[in-house]
Parts: sequence; C-alpha cells; structure tokens
Amino acid sequence: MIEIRWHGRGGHGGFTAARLLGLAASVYGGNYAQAFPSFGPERRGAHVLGFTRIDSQPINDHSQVYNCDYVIVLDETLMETFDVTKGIKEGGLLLINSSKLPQDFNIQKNIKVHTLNAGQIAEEVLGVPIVNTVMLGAIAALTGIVELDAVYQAIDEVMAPEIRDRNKKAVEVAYNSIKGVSL
Amino acid sequence: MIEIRWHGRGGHGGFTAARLLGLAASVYGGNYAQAFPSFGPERRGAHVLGFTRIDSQPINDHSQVYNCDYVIVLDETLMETFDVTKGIKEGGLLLINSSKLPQDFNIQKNIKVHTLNAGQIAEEVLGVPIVNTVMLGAIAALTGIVELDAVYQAIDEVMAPEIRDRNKKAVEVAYNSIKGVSL
Amino acid sequence: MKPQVVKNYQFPQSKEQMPFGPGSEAGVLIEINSGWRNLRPVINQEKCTRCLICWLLCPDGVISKDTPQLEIDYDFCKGCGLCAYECPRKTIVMEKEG
Amino acid sequence: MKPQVVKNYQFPQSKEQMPFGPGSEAGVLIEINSGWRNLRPVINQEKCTRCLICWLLCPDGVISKDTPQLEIDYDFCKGCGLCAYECPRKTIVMEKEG
Amino acid sequence: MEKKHFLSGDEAVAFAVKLCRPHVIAAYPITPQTVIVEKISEFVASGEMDCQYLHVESEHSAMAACMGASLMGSRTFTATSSQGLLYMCEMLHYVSGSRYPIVMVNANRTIAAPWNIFGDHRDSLSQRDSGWIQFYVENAQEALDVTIQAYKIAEDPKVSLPVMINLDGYVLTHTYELVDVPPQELVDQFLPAFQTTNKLDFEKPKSLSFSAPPEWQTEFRFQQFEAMEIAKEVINQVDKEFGRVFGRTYGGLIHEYCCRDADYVLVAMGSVAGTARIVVDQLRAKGKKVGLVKLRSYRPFPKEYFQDLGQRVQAVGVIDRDISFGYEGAVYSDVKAALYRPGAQVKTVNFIAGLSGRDITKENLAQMYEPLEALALGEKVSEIQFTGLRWT
Amino acid sequence: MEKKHFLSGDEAVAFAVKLCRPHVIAAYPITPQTVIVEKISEFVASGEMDCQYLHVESEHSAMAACMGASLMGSRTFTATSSQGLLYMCEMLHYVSGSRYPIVMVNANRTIAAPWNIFGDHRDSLSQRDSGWIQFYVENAQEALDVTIQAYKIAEDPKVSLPVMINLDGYVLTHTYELVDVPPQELVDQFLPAFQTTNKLDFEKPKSLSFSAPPEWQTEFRFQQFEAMEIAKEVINQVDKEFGRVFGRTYGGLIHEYCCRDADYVLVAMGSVAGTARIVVDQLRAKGKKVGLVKLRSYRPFPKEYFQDLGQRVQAVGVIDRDISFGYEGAVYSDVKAALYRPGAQVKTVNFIAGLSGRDITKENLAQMYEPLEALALGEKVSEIQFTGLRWT
Amino acid sequence: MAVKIKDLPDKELLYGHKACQGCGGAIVARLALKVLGERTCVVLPASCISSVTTIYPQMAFFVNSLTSAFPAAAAVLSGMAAACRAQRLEDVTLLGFAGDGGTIDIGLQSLSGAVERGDDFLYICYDNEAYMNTGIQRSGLTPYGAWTTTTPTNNNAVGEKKFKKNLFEIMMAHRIPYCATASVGYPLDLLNKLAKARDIRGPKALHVLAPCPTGWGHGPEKTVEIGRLAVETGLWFLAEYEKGQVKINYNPKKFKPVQEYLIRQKRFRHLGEKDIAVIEEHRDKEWEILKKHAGRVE
Amino acid sequence: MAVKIKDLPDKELLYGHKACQGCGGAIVARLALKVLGERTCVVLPASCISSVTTIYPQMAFFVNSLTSAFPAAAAVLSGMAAACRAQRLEDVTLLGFAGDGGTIDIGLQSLSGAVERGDDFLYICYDNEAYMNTGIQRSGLTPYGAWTTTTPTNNNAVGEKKFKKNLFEIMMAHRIPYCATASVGYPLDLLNKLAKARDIRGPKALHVLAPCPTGWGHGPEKTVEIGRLAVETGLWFLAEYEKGQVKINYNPKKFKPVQEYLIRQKRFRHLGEKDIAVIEEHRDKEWEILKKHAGRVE
Ligand SMILES: Cc1ncc(C[n+]2csc(CCOP(=O)(O)OP(=O)(O)O)c2C)c(N)n1
Ligand SMILES: Cc1ncc(C[n+]2csc(CCOP(=O)(O)OP(=O)(O)O)c2C)c(N)n1
Ligand code: SF4
Ligand code: SF4
Ligand code: SF4
Ligand code: SF4
Ligand code: SF4
Ligand code: SF4
Ligand SMILES: [Mg+2]
Ligand SMILES: [Mg+2]
Repeated sequence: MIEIRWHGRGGHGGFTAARLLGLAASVYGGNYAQAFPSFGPERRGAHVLGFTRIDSQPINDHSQVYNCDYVIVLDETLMETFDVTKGIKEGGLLLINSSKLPQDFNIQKNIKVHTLNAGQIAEEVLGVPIVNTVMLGAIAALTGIVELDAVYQAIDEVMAPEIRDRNKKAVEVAYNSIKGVSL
Repeated sequence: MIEIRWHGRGGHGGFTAARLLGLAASVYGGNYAQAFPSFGPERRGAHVLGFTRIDSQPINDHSQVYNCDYVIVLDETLMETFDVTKGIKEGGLLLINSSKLPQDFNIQKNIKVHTLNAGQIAEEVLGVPIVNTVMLGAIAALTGIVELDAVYQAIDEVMAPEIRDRNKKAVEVAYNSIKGVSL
Repeated sequence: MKPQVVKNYQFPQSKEQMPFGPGSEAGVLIEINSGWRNLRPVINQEKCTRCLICWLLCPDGVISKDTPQLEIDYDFCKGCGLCAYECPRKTIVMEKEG
Repeated sequence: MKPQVVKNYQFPQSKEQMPFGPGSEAGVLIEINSGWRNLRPVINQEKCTRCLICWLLCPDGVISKDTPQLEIDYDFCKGCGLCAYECPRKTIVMEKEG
Repeated sequence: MEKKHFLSGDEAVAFAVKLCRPHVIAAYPITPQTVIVEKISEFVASGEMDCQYLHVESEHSAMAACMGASLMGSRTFTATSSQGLLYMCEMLHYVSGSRYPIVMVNANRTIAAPWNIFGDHRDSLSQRDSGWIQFYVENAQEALDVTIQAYKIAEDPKVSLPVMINLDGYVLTHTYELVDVPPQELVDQFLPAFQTTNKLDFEKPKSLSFSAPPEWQTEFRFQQFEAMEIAKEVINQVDKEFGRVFGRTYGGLIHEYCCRDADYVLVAMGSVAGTARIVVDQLRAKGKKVGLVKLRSYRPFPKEYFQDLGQRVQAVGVIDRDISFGYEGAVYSDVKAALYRPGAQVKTVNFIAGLSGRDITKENLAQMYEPLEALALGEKVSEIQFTGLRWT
Repeated sequence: MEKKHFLSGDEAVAFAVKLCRPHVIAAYPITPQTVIVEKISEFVASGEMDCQYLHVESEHSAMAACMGASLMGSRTFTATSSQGLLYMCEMLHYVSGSRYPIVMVNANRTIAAPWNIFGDHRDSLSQRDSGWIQFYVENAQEALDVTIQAYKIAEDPKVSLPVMINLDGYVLTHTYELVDVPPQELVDQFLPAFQTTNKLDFEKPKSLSFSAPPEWQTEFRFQQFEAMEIAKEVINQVDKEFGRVFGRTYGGLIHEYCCRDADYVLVAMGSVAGTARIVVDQLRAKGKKVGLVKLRSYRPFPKEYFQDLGQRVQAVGVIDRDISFGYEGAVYSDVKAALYRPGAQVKTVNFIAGLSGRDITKENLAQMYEPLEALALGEKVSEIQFTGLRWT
Repeated sequence: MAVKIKDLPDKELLYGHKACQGCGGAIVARLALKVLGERTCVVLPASCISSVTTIYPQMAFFVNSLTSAFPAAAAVLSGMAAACRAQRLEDVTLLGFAGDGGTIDIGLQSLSGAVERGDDFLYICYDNEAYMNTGIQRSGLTPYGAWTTTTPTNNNAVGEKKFKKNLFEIMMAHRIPYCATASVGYPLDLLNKLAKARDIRGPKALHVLAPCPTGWGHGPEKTVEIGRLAVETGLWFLAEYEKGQVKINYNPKKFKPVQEYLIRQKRFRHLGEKDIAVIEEHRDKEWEILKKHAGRVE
Repeated sequence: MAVKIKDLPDKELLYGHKACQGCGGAIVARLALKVLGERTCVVLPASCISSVTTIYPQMAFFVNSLTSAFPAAAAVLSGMAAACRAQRLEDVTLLGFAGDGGTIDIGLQSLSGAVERGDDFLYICYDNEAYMNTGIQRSGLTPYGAWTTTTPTNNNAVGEKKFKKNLFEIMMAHRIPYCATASVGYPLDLLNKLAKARDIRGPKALHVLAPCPTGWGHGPEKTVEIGRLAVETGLWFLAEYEKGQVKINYNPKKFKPVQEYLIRQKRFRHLGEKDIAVIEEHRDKEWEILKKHAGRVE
C-alpha cells in the first residue's frame, strides 16, 4: 500500500488533488484507494492536510496515516511552521512546490526531494496560482502510481466543465516537465 | 392497617377529604398515614377515587389499594355505573351520601352499610352541596379512627381561613348526627 | 343521528387482536358521559325558534338539528348549561338529575 | 500593546494540571496567525492621517492606535487586505510575503 | 426542631428546595412534576423563599437557564418529567460535561408514544449515559432528604457534577405521607453556601464550556469518569454526615434488607422497594431466605457492591420499570455486567414490571421470588418476564 | 450494471437514498452529516431525485416532519449527528413507539461539553433505549448497502420500526473510497414501493399515536419488544436477500472474523473493524489465535450470538467509543450481560478508545489483544482501560 | 360566501370527548371540523384537547387525527404537507390544533419554521391562557394579573406580571398569507374565518380565545359570554391579516369596562383598582398599535 | 452621546481568533466588545465565532465567555441575568452573540422566551445569511436567490427560494425595549447602537449584517464594502425600534441598483434578469412596510 500526504492551505484545493489521485487510481486505474482530508473544519488559509492511500487490494485500514511514501507540499511557506518530512518512509519522496532547488531545503533524512515551480505553471496554464492539479501531474509522473489518462478521466468526472481542459493541461505540462527526470 | 376508599367527582373535594383524614390521623393523631388520589388527570365532573391508609406503624406499602376497610361514596349517582362495594373486606363499612336508607341499596355482601343525607347537612351548614367534610365527620364518628379534634386541626392547617369554621361545623354536625348510632 | 357508543366493546383478548402500534380506527366510543351531569337540559319545543344557537355552541355537540325537533343526546350531554344560558328565548331548562 | 502569544505554552503534564472541566482562563494564545498571510499590509506612515478607519475595521484587531505610529501586529495579521481597501487615502500597501 | 407535615412527594421536594436556598429556579410544567413548581411558586410569592423564579418556554431552556445561573455562581434547581427530560437531553450532557453542579428532580413518568402520563423509569433510565448522578427514592421523606444531600454531593469540589433525583410519578409525587421537615438552621449547618470553581470571574475572566480537540478530549472525559468514581465515596459520606445531623441515613449507594443470609434477592429502585420489604417480611415469616437490594444510586453504579453480592447469594432478580427494546431491562444488564466474573454462579432473572403506571402489587412481588427460588434450586426459568402482561 | 464511484461515506449514503426514492426528506445541518444533505440537495435540484426536501429549523422538527410525512404514507429520510441526535431525542422515542418506519443516518460524532466535532459513538449509544434499530457500518460501501437494507427492514410489516444507520464521523463520512453503486432497477426490484399500516386513511379515518392508559400500555410495550425480537430474524434475512440480488452480504447482526478457532476475540463496531481485521491477520501470522467480532446491529442486540460465543472463547475484549460515566462502556456492559451464564468462564476487558476523534491505531489494536492473551492465560488485568490516555 | 349555520352539517366529527363541562376549546375544535369537513387531518400536540379525545380505546375524533409531541405540531404538519405534495394528494385539509402554551412557548419555533416554508396547513391556537392540561400554569399567553398555579396570588401578589405575547403580530412579521383572531364569543365570525382559511393555500393561523371554566373560574354555562365580554371590553380583539392588510372586525367606539369581564372570573378576583388601571392602559396602547396596523397597505 | 472612534479603547478583547480573512462576524464581535467593555460576559451558541475562538487551549476572548448549546443562547443569558439579580451583581453586561441560524431558526424559541421575560441582556445576531460554521447551508435568513450547499444552483435552480425572515419585526411584535439593525458597512452607526443598547435595561437585540467572504464569495478585503452596498441598494436596512417607535437611520431617495451588490458575490452569480426583478420588487414592498412602521407612534 502506498500512502501519500498532501500539505496545503484551506480553500486551495489540496484535498481535491488527494481525491483526484484516489479516483484516478481506483475507478480509472483498477486499484483500490482512499482519500481523506485532515479532519475538522479548517478555515480558508489555515494549514490543512490531505491523504491518499492506494493499493491493489481492498483497503480496510481506517486509521490515520502516520507513515507516508510520498509527501507533497503545495505551499512552501507551510514548511516554516511544520516539519513536512514527518513520517516519510526511508527512501520516500518529498515533492515541494518551489522555485528553489531540492538541496536548498537542506533535508537531512534519507528521502528523495523534488521541487517543481508549480506556481509558475499554474499561473501560465490556469491563470491563477492554484497548484493542486499541477502537483497531481507531477506526482503521477514522478511515481507512476497512476496513468495520465486516468488522471484526465478523474478530472472530467469531478471538475466543472469550464475548468476541465485547463486543468488537464496543467497536469500534462507538469507531467511532461518531470518525465525523463531520473529520480 | 386501615384502608379507605373515597368515591367522588372531579372537583368536588373527595381527595381533600382523603387527605384531611390522613393528616388528622398522622400529624394530629399520632399514627402514620398515606393519602392519594386515583392517578391521572381527571376532569371536573368525572368519577374519581381517593384513598387513605392509616396505621400505627410506618407505611412502606406503595402499591395501590385493592381491599378496603371503609368505602365512602360522596355522590350516590356514581353507584349506577360503578360497583362501589368492590374490594370491601368482610365486615367492612360502606358509607353513602344519600337520603335513602341503607337497605334501599340492596347490598348483597357481608358488609355494614350506612347512609347519611350529607347533601342536606352541607347545604345547611356550608350553603353549597359540597359534602366532603361532612362525610369526613361521619366516618370519624362511625369508625373512631380519628378524634374530632385532630380533624379540626387538619382543617385549620389545610383550608383557607374563610371556610375553616364552616367546615369544622359541618364535621361536627355530621359527627354528632352519627354518634350514638350503633354499627 | 349522533355517534353511538359501542355496546359491549370487545377489548383485545390476545396480542393478535391488539392494534398495531398506538393507532386505531377513529371515532370509537366505549363510554358515555351522562354520568358527568347533575343537571339535564330540557328543550321546550314549543318555544324553540330553531335559531340553532344552542346547536352551534354546545361544547359536546350533542344537539341534533337534522331531526324534526331539536334532540339532545343525553348519553353524551354533560349538563354544562351553556345551551340554556345562551338560548335567546330561554327555551331550555336545566332540570336536576336523578 | 496587543495580546501576546504565550511562548512555550506548557500543556498539562499530569491529570492534576488539567483545567477542571472544559473551562479555563480567558485570553490564552498559543499559536499565531501569521502563517495565514500571503500578503502583508504596510502602512505608509507619512501619508496616514490617523483617521483610524483601518484600526476600526480590522477583523483581527491587529492595528494599534495608542502608539506613536499605527502599528500592525504581524503575528496575528491575516493579510486580508481590508485595511488597505478601506483606507480612504490608500495609505496601506499589500506586499507579497516571503 | 423538625416539624411533621403530611406532604406529597412533590411537596416534600419543594420544602427541601426551599431549605437549600437556591438563587435561581427555572422550570417548565409537566405532569407529574407540576406540584413541585407550583408549591415553589407559592413559596416565592409569599416571600418564604428569596429566589429568582424563571418561567421558561421549554425544558431545554429550563436547563440552559440553570446552567447560565450556575456559571454565574448561583445555586439552581429545576424539575421535570418524561418528555421534558428528553427535550432537555442535549443540555443534560452539556451540563455534566461542563461540570456544573445543578440539582434536578425528575418525577418519573414513561415516554410517549403511546402517550401515558404515569410512572415508570423509562425517562431517566434512557438518560443514564448523560453524566448525571441519578438517585431513585422510595418515599416522600427520602425525596426531601436526598434533595438536600444532592446539593452537598453535587457541589463537593471533587465531584462537581449534576444530580438528578428520581421520584416515581403519582405513586410518590401525588401520595401524601408523614414527613419530617428539618429546621432551616440544621440545613444551613449541613449545607454550606454555594461555591463552585466553574464560574465566570471578573478579576480573571474565564472561557467556559470550550471546545477540546481530539488531542485533549479523552483527558476531559477521563476526568469526568473519575469524578463519578469519586462520587461513590462522597455519596456514602454525605449520607453518613446527614445521619449525624438529621438522624436519618439511607445506606448511600444501596440499601440492603435481609440480604445478610439471603439465598436470593430482588433488586429494585424507587417506590416499589418499600412494598417489597413487606413481601420480604412475609416470605421470611414462611422461612424463605429472601432479601431485597434497594438500588439508590444508579449512576454512579455500585458495581463493587454487586460483585460482592454475587458471591453471597444464589439468585438475583432485577426489577426494571422499563425495557431497552432490542435487549432487556437496562438495570438488569447493568447488574449482570457487575455480577459477571468468570466462574460466577449466581443466577439471574429480569422482571419487566410496573410499566407506564401499572401497579406492582405485593402478589406480583411475591411471585417474583418464585422463579428466583426455582433458579436457586437449579430449575430453568425464562430470563425476561413481563410482570402483569395480559398474555405471553 | 453496478457503477464504481469514488465516494465519501456521506456521498455513498446520498446515493443510497436516491436509489431508495423517498418521498420526503427533512434535515438540519450538522457536521459531519452535512455532505449527505448537501449531496441530496444537489440531486433534488438537478432533478435526479423527485422528492420533497424540507429545510427545517431544528432536528426535533426534522424528525417530526419525517413522522408527519410517514404517517401520510410517504417514505422518508433524515440524517443528523451528535447534538442534533440529542435535540431530537424526544422524537426518537415518539417515532419508534408509534412504529413509523423512518430511516435515518447518524454521522457519529461525540457530544458536548467539551465541544468537539469528531467521531465517537457517544451520540448513538446514549440513544440505545430509544426503540430504534441501530446499525454501525464499516466503510462507505456498507453505508450505502445498509441504507438500502434499512428501508426493507424498517418497512417489513412484522417490524415497522425506525432504523438508524451509524457512520463514523470523518473517518467514514469524509473518507473517499471505491464504492459500487447499484443500478436503480436492481434496487427497485429489491425494495418494494413504500407501504405501511401506520398511516392515515380517508376511507376509514384513524387516530394515530394515541394515549394508552396503564391498563394497556404494557401490552403496547410488549408489542414493540417483540417487533425488535422479530427484527433480528428480518435483519439476517434481508442481508441474505441483498446478497442474492447485489452479491454482497455482511453477516446480518454480526460479522465474525477468524473466530471459529479463536482463543480470544475483540468486539468492535464501525470503522475500526476493518483496521482490526488487519491486526488480526498480523497476529494470526504470529500464531496468535485471535479473532474479531464486528457488532453490526447494536439494537436489536445479538444476545444469543454472544451467549454462544462465550462458550467458544477464553477472553473477550470490547471496544467502546464512549463511556457511561459512573459505570463502564455501554457495549461492554451489554456484552457482559449477554455472556453472563452461571459458570461462564470467559474473561472480559473493556477498552475505552477512539473518544472524540482520537485515532485507534493498529498498534492500539494489537495492544488490546495483549491483556486478552494475559487474561486467557489466567493473569489479572485491569478491567477498564482507556486506550491512548495520556496518563493513568 | 358567509357561512350559514343551518347549512353546516349536523354530523359530528368530534364527539364523546372528556373535556370539562363548558370547555371553550372543545367548542372551537368542534366548529372547526364543521367547516373544514371530513377530509381534515388533525394534528394535536399535547394539550387538553389531545388528552380528552384520544385515550385508547375511546377515540373522539371521527376524522383522521394524530397526537404529536408537544413542541412539534407545526413541524408534523409541514411533513404531512410535503407528503401531500409528493403524493399529489389534494383536497385534504391539514389542521393543527394547539393550545396557547403549545403555540407561543414550546411550539413557537416549529410554527415559525413551518410558516416560513409556506406549507399548506391551518394552525389553530385555542387560547385558554394557561397550561390547562397540566393544571393551570402560566404560559406566554396568560394575561396580566391572572392567577395561575405558577403565578399565585398569596401575599397580594398580582398573579401574572407580564402581558400576553402577540401571536397575531408575530405571524404578520412572518408575512403569513392569512391569520386572524377570533373568540368563541363570536361564533359566526369564527366560522367565517375558518371558511376563509380553508380556501387559502399556504400557511394560515387562527388565534381563538377559548375560555376555560376550570382554569378561569367561571360557570361552565358562561364560556361563550366570557368570550364575548373579552371582546366587548377590548381585552381581546377580532382582526384579520390577509394579503398584507390588517382588518379589524370589531371596533366599537367605546369598550365596556374591563371589570365586567374580570369580575366573572376567579383568576382575577384579587385584582385591585391599580391593577385594573394597568390593564386598561395596556389595552389602550395595544389598540392604538392595532389600529395603526389596520391603516397599513402593502 | 455619539461614540467617538478615537475614544474607543485600543485594548483588544477578542484577539488571535481563527476566523477567515476578512470575516464580517469577527468585525462585529470586536466592535461590540470595544463598546461594551471588560465586564462583558459573552454567550456564544455554536457558530463560526464560537468555533474560531475557544478551542482548547487557545482562548481568543479576553472577557468572560461561555459556549452554549446551539439552541440555547438566550435561555442561558436569561439564567445569567437571573443570577445577577439574585446576587445583586450589577455593572455586568450580558451579551449573546449568535449567528443567523442560531437566532432565527433553532434559537428563536429561546430568544422569544427570554425577551418575553424581560431579562437584562443584549443579543446580537451577526447575520452572514447561512450556516457558515457547518459549511454554508441555507438558514431562515438566507436571502432570495442565494446559492448555498443546500440550495444549489445546478440546472438553473435559483438557489434559495424564500425571502429573509424579518427578525426586526418579530422582535417588535415582542415589544422589546430596544432593537435595531446595523451593518458592518456602517460601523459608526453600529457603534452608536451598541452604546445605546448598553445603556438600556431589559432585553435588547441587534441584527447586524456581517458579510462572509467564504460563504458569499467575495474578496476578504471587500467585506465592509459589501456591507455598505447592501444598505445602499436597499437590500438591507438600518433602523431602530425604541420605546415603541421605529426610526429609519438610512433612507435614501433612490437605491443603487441591486446588481451592484449582487454582482460582487459568487453566491448570486447565477441570477438572471427575472430573479433580479423579483428581488427588487420584494425590496420595495418591504420598504413600504418599514416606512409604515416608522410612521407609527405609541
Ligand atoms: C416537552 C414537553 N414538555 C411538557 C409537556 C407537558 N405538557 C403537556 S400538555 C401541557 C399543557 C398544554 O398547554 P396548552 O398548550 O396551553 O394547552 P391546554 O392544555 O391549555 O389546552 C404541558 C405543559 C409535554 N408533553 N412535553
Ligand atoms: C442542535 C444542534 N444542531 C446543529 C448543530 C450544528 N451547528 C453548529 S454551528 C451551526 C451553524 C451556525 O450557523 P449560524 O448560527 O448562522 O452561525 P455561523 O456559523 O453562520 O456564523 C450548526 C448548524 C449544533 N451544534 N447543534
Ligand atoms: S337556542 Fe333556544 S331557540 Fe334557539 S334553537 Fe336552541 S332551544 Fe331553540
Ligand atoms: S347542557 Fe351543555 S352539553 Fe348538554 S346540550 Fe346543553 S350545551 Fe350541550
Ligand atoms: S485608514 Fe489609512 S489613513 Fe486612516 S488611519 Fe488607517 S492607514 Fe491611516
Ligand atoms: S490585512 Fe487584514 S488582518 Fe491585517 S491589518 Fe489589515 S485588516 Fe487587519
Ligand atoms: S381545563 Fe379548560 S380547556 Fe381543559 S378541558 Fe377543561 S375547560 Fe377545557
Ligand atoms: S466562514 Fe464566514 S463567518 Fe465564518 S469565519 Fe469564515 S468569513 Fe467568518
Ligand atoms: Mg392553554
Ligand atoms: Mg450564519
């Protein structure tokens, strides 16, 4: 089972990404998945978490996620007040939306760190700095847990018609910008 | 233990008599007593029951009264629809407010039957046909379970000042009209 | 033509005969109210103008108007005296019962 | 002179240290809100007329007026921009954080 | 000096409340509680009581108003029954979780539907998880005495929990009995002026009834759990102290009658206990080794007592004046759960009796001892018996 | 054909409700139930559902409105949580006593005070006497399936009782999972059009929810008691029939996992059951003969099952996501009461866990099996254990 | 189309009930059913009328009826109305029949919600000015000065110290399609309002003064007279609110002295001159407001 | 004695809360405490403001406060007021601070009862026109046309189909000593009303429009502007009811077009011409009624 944690801000679509990933991996990817937000009523702007679990077997575990294979940070300012590397498994992956380089973050753990200037892609493709689908495309590319096509289908199912195409584009751009990058 | 049942109509003071008797017998008579109405919200005019238990020992029994030593009927019309002799113990007493004679009632059981034209006494003494205290005086006289004085004290405690004396008078008249009558 | 009391009403004798839950047929009378009455209203049919005020105001609805004469259902009249009190011609007399 | 966050707030370490039932001292801040902010309001003190509109309307009450200059408590300012928007002289600029 | 009165249970409660000098009373009428609030209204109108009486528009508001008054530092009282108790259900949990020491009398009455205004324990039993201490009393005197005790227990700083005194509808509320009403001075001596830590403070403002996150709520729950455990001790102590001051004690959590050498016992709550003692006497006279356990405090539940009892007797019958549909009587389950130890030998049976005003007669009670005797003799009897049911 | 969706538990319920074609829905928002009613609102607004949706002003009114609709012959639905469930407490009893077959989903959340919007079972457990059938489900799929089953059970003419489906707050309500949504035709085939005997009638007018005097109320209570007993059978049957139509069954009243040869078992309700099965697998892999009983129907309570279980295993641990202050976990008491037989040898322990959103981890669960093993080995362990409490 | 008494059906739809002799509430219920007819469903929250009509096995309503939880009558009606819409059930009249306490206190919230939703029902509050079923405790509609068991009059306490809440205005504030006040003292007026309410769709409310011999302390024969005197002394008013317009149905130049009303009832017998002045002053103030309302057009 | 901004204390009595950026409700709460002062006890039924201020251990109120059960705020205040009387505690201000849902729906009954009893408290309803704390569900004060999660707008549904309930008139019908409406768009007006309410004994109610960026869909910086536009377009009114007299505080010759208000908020963006006409018509009708009221003297 693969466990993924998303860090974002209330209202910025972090959980939507977690959910899209689960949807893509399960309904359109033939696996089983779970997605859930950090529980509770988080106000817009507050630090919120999202989780995705993916497995080839039905997932019966309903306890919270403590150890993760991948952690995705949608807003790097969150890293000032929170240790986003918490619980990442040995050899796991940390993906940060940042214009900086991975080494700039000086992560001491035995994990892979990857950065992507998702804000820029989002501004370019979507016209707004909402990076959730960009990061979704990136994690798909980095890990191969879902096919691009499954992500597209998930977006088609969940997003409003007027923003579907733009978001698929965002996924695609991110995906392509990563593909070929060796981890 | 002596158990007494009162038959009256809602709003006509039957339970007040039951309670006055209990009060007289306990607080002013040195015994223990219980008094309770037939439970439930009886509307004015409906057939209602009252009960008094008297004993020289504390009364722990909180079940209902099934067998009675004395039954007192404040309104003889109630006898048309209800068997007021129900549960009277062998040798028990039935006291009816009526201008008729005991034998007119053709009671087949082995009990003593007594009648008193309480309505007339009430009209005369109280000016209204409310017979509860009249019947209280009568039962005191017939059975000796309470002293006249205890009844007076009970009336003093419970009744509004403006009607106390009249009611004590009613008790007295009834009491005297009975006393000397051999049972 | 007032509703009638069910004579010899049969209470359930077994659990199968119980109503299903606390719901049953409407309009079931097993008990009359005549015992509540000390006074009995009697209409002087001669004087009555059939103004129907008594019929209208009786809290128990025991007066019939669709009969040749106004009729009082003494099974259910409680003897409140309202009809007599309100009758504009004082046509109803409250007589002592029993 | 705005309320201060309690640095190194000590959570109860034993059941004896717990509040008695869900009631405690009012006005305890253990967490700041600056992390909510993407934009930072900066007052141009020169232009400011001290009309106090920003002070009055700030939903978080983070502007001080009893100081020589209006001061913003950046620990608790959420960067909503209301002060800047309402300032009649457009004296407040919202600058990008970080 | 104590004065003898001839009072109904409701009136006895009103007298007790007067003696305890609450600052604020808020109540909403419901049969058979009504006489309590009417009598108190009279006391207030006549000046015999100096307190604020609030006519509220519902029971939810009655309890909310008591809560508001309590957290301002006032001693409070309310009374209700049945539908009213359920209508304030949310507030019951609120008050106990917030640890406000409110005292309430519940005049037990069953719950609709079907509508019925008569007594059974369905109302209060169904609220046994609400975090209130629950007493069941046997007669008017106990109603009065326990109401006074209740304030002392509730306001004990180690406890600080609300107390509900349950009084059988009609059978106690409307029955007049000889009652000793203690003098004010003695009550004042027994019961100190109201004090609570759970109140607002103008020197050091407070935030009350706040939210707790998942990280801390368990600890608050545990605190409440412990307060209830402590209450067991306090209930016993207060009863003893009451005895020293007023000369009457009740046994604290439970009251045993003829249990010392009993082979089989009945467990009962409320007014039926007295009737049952008469039956015990009758059966004892016939040589039957029967006993009666009057369960006075249902919450906290005297678990330890029953664990001990289970080792002394052969059979235990439990009278429930209610049933938890889809299972059995709640008191019965609770008693069995307490009796439970691996290897326990005591046999049990549940009598669902006295529902919705149906009388529990002495004959009924005597008959309950029969299956207990049969059980003790090793016979089989059906576990749940509806006493007085027209058919089976 | 069934369609796979990725749905939260709340959404799964909304889909199930749509498939069941209720005529009237009345609800009041409360976290974490909200998504259910929001999704239904969308279905209604988009025309996918043809039903009357009432925005009521409170939960008491939500249930009252469902009652009004039901007795006019409409299939109804409502959903609530926590404070909302308590606020409708009076109506819960009213509806069950009147035998209206209403279906409700309760998104489990604890009860204030302290305030906390997270999941535990305090809300629904505290209403176990209300006469409602109570299911606890494990995941979104079961939520959907049991909602459909619930209508069939509630409306069974032998049952005619309301059903409450309990869904763990956040852990199920807000977690998305893969869910098979059955096609409308199959549901229509499984679930007949609404019918009830408890409705008004214009040919032969009725008086519903009437009053019963003490002479008759016991008999109505007994009827309700029997309906719950019958419901046990019906629940099992409906689950089997559901399996025939939809290919999924759940075990009816309970679901056993690895209990056949188990030495000691845990009893759990709701979402924790799945996590516990993982732990069972892990412990089994280590050679421990452990098992899990998922208690699906808490009311009616599968007493007979536990009586049997008690003879098969050495120790039983019960997880309660709540505690009845002044005693122990309610499920634990109920289980012990069922296990109770003179001479029973099975040992028991109670885990108070997962209060108010505190996670029950796999480690927690594994640790629960330790005292069970110790008990089975004859060691002593403390009977009531607060899992995850910061101190003891 | 004014109602004609002689055209009303003789058939009784409420019969054999156990209300006290001369009960005003029973008059209201009976007349309501005469106008609303056999396809009426009556919802009865706990109250005198529910208690005296539906105790198994004696069922005094001959139309469909339901006893509802005390706080919930209007919410139940709302659910029933929704069911009628869902099932396309027309030609049915949904009638709430509640006491003053069940309306203005514990039932106000559900009434407010149901009126807001615009559901189709008629809600009658029969106002006997106290909680009678539980033994005469004060409610939010108990008038100033009245004795009740919770506003006792010993030590010269005045009894109830507040004035009646104004249900009519509260309903107006809800922009209800139709509401009106009435009194058993003016039966024809009541019948006409019932007929009007019957024919309007949406929520309707009638607030009907229903004297209670037991609670008010007057002879059972005087119920209608007392209801008349309440209006003639100006202590009760007859008015309608329809399409945003208030109409006063009885507006005499001069009221009878309030004593004529008060003196006939034991609940007021402790009142002195001063109290009576308070009552009159309040009456006059309220009438001024009412008249202002009546001047208003939307 | 009009309030002067510069005389208001700088000291914050509500600080460090977790309300969204630009929360209108937070503005109301903060200003209320500025005027009411440190001896205020705040009662908070469940709502956004209670949820963002009192989660252990972070306590954002610096005055006494209590979170109350959702339906019970006014009843709690009533009990507190009684306790103050019993304990002769003066110089204390009891403030209820509730949302629209907690006031007009589930809290209406307890508010009605407490106002009837005449207890001394100030009740502020901060109106963000939906249940925000639970995620934007419609309430009885949600305006016509608004999208909420329970009045969705797919398939061109209009969103909420009913008009706002009229709390102001409901309070008037209760003859409350003082009530008023206000808006965060008119902070000085609000401050003055707070000061007036503070100095009157008995129950007082303020109904304050408090725009909610999250629920209404506008930028957090626009909260006050939106509150102003609501008044300028006539969709919200500023009025007072005192000693039986209604006074309109803002009564322009001509309203701004309602579009100026609606267009700024996502919750209204689906509305078409026809809906806007409905809104305008309703506004005009309501203003007529309000003006009638303002003409009234007691
Ligand atoms: C929640 C709840 N609280 C209290 C009661 C008790 N109760 C039943 S009827 C009643 C009085 C009804 O008064 P009203 O509505 O004025 O009708 P009336 O009896 O005067 O005709 C009361 C208080 C109840 N049934 N439910
Ligand atoms: C009895 C009960 N029902 C429902 C809730 C859930 N609830 C808590 S806050 C809230 C919304 C409050 O809305 P409002 O009063 O308008 O305040 P807002 O959050 O919008 O500021 C709801 C529905 C509750 N706490 N208690
Ligand atoms: S009121 Fe008198 S005159 Fe009129 S119908 Fe009746 S009896 Fe006849
Ligand atoms: S006395 Fe009363 S009940 Fe009898 S007919 Fe006349 S009005 Fe009707
Ligand atoms: S609003 Fe602008 S001008 Fe006024 S005080 Fe603030 S910064 Fe200065
Ligand atoms: S940005 Fe918002 S929070 Fe910050 S000072 Fe301005 S108004 Fe206050
Ligand atoms: S108490 Fe009054 S309202 Fe109730 S039945 Fe008797 S007369 Fe009618
Ligand atoms: S949702 Fe609206 S009312 Fe609630 S805190 Fe956010 S802005 Fe304020
Ligand atoms: Mg009334
Ligand atoms: Mg709101």
